[in-house]
Amino acid sequence: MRVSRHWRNKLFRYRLVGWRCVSCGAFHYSKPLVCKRCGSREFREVELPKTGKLLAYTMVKIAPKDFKDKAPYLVGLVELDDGTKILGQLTDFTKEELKEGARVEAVLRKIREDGENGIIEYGFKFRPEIHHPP
Amino acid sequence: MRVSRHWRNKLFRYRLVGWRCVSCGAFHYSKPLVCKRCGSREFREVELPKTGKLLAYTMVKIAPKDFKDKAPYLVGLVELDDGTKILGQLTDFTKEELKEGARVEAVLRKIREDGENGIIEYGFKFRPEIHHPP
Amino acid sequence: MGKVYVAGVGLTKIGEHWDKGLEQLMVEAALKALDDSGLSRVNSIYVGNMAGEFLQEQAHLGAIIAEDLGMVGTPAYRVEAANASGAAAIHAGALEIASGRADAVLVIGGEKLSDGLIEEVSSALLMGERQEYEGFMGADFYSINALLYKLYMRRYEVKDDLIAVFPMLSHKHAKGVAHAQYPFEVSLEKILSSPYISEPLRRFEVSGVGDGAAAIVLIGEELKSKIKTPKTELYISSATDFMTPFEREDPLRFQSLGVAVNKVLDEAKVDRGDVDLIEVHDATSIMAAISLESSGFAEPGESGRLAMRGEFDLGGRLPYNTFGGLKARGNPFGATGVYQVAELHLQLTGRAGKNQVDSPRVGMAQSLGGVGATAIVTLLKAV
Amino acid sequence: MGKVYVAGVGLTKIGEHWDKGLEQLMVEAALKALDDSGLSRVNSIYVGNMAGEFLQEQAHLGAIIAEDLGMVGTPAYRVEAANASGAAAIHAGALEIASGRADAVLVIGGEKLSDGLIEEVSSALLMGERQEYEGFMGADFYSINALLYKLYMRRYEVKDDLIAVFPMLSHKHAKGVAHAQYPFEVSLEKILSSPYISEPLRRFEVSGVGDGAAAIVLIGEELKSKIKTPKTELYISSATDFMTPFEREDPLRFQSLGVAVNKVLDEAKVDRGDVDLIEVHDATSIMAAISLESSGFAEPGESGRLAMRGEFDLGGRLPYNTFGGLKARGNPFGATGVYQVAELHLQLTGRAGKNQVDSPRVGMAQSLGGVGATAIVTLLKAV
Ligand SMILES: [Zn+2]
Ligand SMILES: [Zn+2]
Repeated sequence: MRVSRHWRNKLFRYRLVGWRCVSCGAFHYSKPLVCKRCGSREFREVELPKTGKLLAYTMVKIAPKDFKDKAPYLVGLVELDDGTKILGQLTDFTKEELKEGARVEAVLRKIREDGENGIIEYGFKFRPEIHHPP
Repeated sequence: MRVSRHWRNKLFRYRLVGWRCVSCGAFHYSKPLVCKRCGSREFREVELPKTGKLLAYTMVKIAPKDFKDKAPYLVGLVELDDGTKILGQLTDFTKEELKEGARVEAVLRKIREDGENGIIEYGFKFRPEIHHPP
Repeated sequence: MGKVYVAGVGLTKIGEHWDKGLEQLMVEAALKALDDSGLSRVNSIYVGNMAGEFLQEQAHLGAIIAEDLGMVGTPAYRVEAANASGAAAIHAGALEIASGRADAVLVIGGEKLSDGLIEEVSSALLMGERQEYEGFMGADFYSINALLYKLYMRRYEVKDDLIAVFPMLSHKHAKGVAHAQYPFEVSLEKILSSPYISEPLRRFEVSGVGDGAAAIVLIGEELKSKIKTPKTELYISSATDFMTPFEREDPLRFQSLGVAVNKVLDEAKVDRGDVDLIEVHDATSIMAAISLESSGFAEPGESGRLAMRGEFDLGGRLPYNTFGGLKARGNPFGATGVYQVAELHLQLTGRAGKNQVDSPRVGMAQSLGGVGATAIVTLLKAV
Repeated sequence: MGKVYVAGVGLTKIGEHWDKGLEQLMVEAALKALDDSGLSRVNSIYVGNMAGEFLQEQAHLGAIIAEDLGMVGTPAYRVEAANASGAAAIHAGALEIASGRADAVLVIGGEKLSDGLIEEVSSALLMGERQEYEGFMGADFYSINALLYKLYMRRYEVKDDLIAVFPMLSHKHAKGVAHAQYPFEVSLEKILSSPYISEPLRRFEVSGVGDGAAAIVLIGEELKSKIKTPKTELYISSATDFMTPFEREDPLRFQSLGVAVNKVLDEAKVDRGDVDLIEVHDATSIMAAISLESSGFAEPGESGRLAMRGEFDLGGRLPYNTFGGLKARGNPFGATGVYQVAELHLQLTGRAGKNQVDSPRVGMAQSLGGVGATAIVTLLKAV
């Protein structure tokens, strides 16, 4: 696989940047030609909020081959503070912190390596929100 | 990939053993349920002759991924002494020996390695016929 | 639009066929179906297969199978819609009959998962989701199901036993079925004490890894009057939905399935209440529950209770997965949709042996691609 | 059986689209085709794609493309027949129109080869042959072509210039074509001095690695009278042959193609001599020569001489690959069959710009899977 495949979506994967339909508000992680929800063709680039809450989570035990060495790992459904729902891996959670409703924040982490071609792919994962001093 | 895929055809790959249609004579490298040529369902196991002549050959320069490290290599269309035509790699040929019509014989050689899973696949290749003492 | 009939079916036993390749399994099923129909030639061949390009690195299965069947020359393609590939192949074949261009079509679904390592099979399944989204996250098929499972339990305030009842039921019906991968019963206790594959989804709530092929022969009006073999009439409809359940209006509803079910009932002029038996896509326990509810055969959150009450037993109101469904008969991805329809055909022609449902007239098979992004629904009527 | 019409086409430029994914290319072509037809909705979507499961590890492209087109709900499948996948998708779509079940269908062919490394593209192409035979030997697509090339030169006692004339011709016609990957001329000398890819087959005699997508909108009789856009009438036929050319009666004849051409001419009630222009599957130079001869447009061994005499020029007896064919327009595997038909449509509706052939009435597109194991032939008539 060539690096371009990862590179095309790197704005989303690194910074949660995507496109929101001006007409219906649907979020698209990759630049769309038409809105998947309403068919409109007008979009604005948005950077999603980096914090939200965990709606549900689970643990992957038998992983797909690209994640074989990473299993077991946690996957969660997160509702970001603007209401957008996205999937993502969870990281840095203690057993106590891991519960539905927990506040989370996105951080940049290594997602996988393509062993044969030496490509390392980074992207966001969610960790428990850390209350940074104001 | 599991080793069973290679194992299923090993009689053909190691010893040129296959099945010949009793009705029309068509050769099948893998045990058929019906004859590809005439639809008959009766076969007998045959071991093809190990010698024949080279009808045409070419050199593969940009190989498929499983053969990437082997390129360039020679591929030939061979007519065995019983008239069966099969494809196979050529090996041990000098430039002088490499010509259409050359007598060839099948030998067992390493065909490819599945790097990820460590499976080494062997099978026949054709080399110039060596006239063994009678 | 011409009518379409099923005139023959063929099934291989599902399991790990170390000694047979994908092509051989498909040929075996196809020859059985042809023998069952009494035909030796067809106008076209449609092959349903999901993962052959990934696990066997083999495309072009249409021409390959035509050759291996001794039918060189016959037009042949492959149709793919993830786990609904088999049903999609039936759809394409049925359209050719309906167009009047063909009078006999052979549809073969096949998959050979045991050629892959366990993580490769997981990757193959993940190809039915978006690689650039779920795939990048490592959010595999089972973890998405697990998230739905949690949302379901929370919304409807039910425990896992009301979901795990579905694999129990499939195993009950698979008992002694010759072509089933797991032809034995499994108690609810055993299911609920099996290890998590992705919490709360347990190992005994998901279909296993198996190889298999199934085939059916479709014919048109003209041949129908000429051949004597038992026949059923076929209707088929299809719809899609958002790929990711969490982008749908309601993640706990397969809208694609609801739409396709309504379309096929409409076309066949049949009421939901007239359906005598149903094949549900229980790739996971939770998908079975959501399927029954999305297609109007149970109220939201109620399917488990109906199952507990025996409504989906072989002798119940709506017999369910009468040969074991994906869970117990087995789920060789691209073959599964063809197994379902072949099994309905056996039921409606009174050839279901000890699993025979009492004189059914109408059967429905639901096939899903991904987590419901594709739904293809077949309805068979006794003739 | 209802009639089928093409009512809109859309093409993307073929090349290395680093910034676009497979899905985006397909959506781009599809929107262009819909815009061209004036329709915004269709009954079904058919996707032709060969290698997405191998190069992108992405199956389920039907549902994905339906979503990306903002058409969630619309039934959508993928059809695959190796390099003829695009044509196979047209075939399936045409059958749905012919059945009367749909009045508008969108067919999209797409492939993104630049996501793969060069050896992965070679492996993807090899998936169209038998993995357990050619694949195990490492006898790739080009080496099989090279062997045919040698047999051809020997039997007909011709030199390579009479075969290399075909890529020269494709390049001549591609000159200045906006959607072509290589829109420039290449001299016969340059082709014959390019390095061997597999002797005697040279680098400039095979199609390159490119990404692209093409789409067409098919409609039925009812919509035909309602929409004003330019239309052509479509006929399509298909056949298969032995996978390995050397197992065929004659390796230098694509029997599948001969059969499919005869069927489509029959159905359209058109004589071979009425065909005004032709799109030939020139994945390699030798396949172009064998195709023309197998389908009766040249005597065996004579196609090169006819080409040299200018018979296949834009102004010749039978204009050939009028936008550059696979060689120069480009060959994104599963998209190619759709490009061919879209280009014929532009010619027959008088919208081919500087490549316009003089008032054509009938055009033929030939698409091959593997080295001719599948042949799908489309015939368009001006209306
Ligand atoms: Zn919108
Ligand atoms: Zn025979």
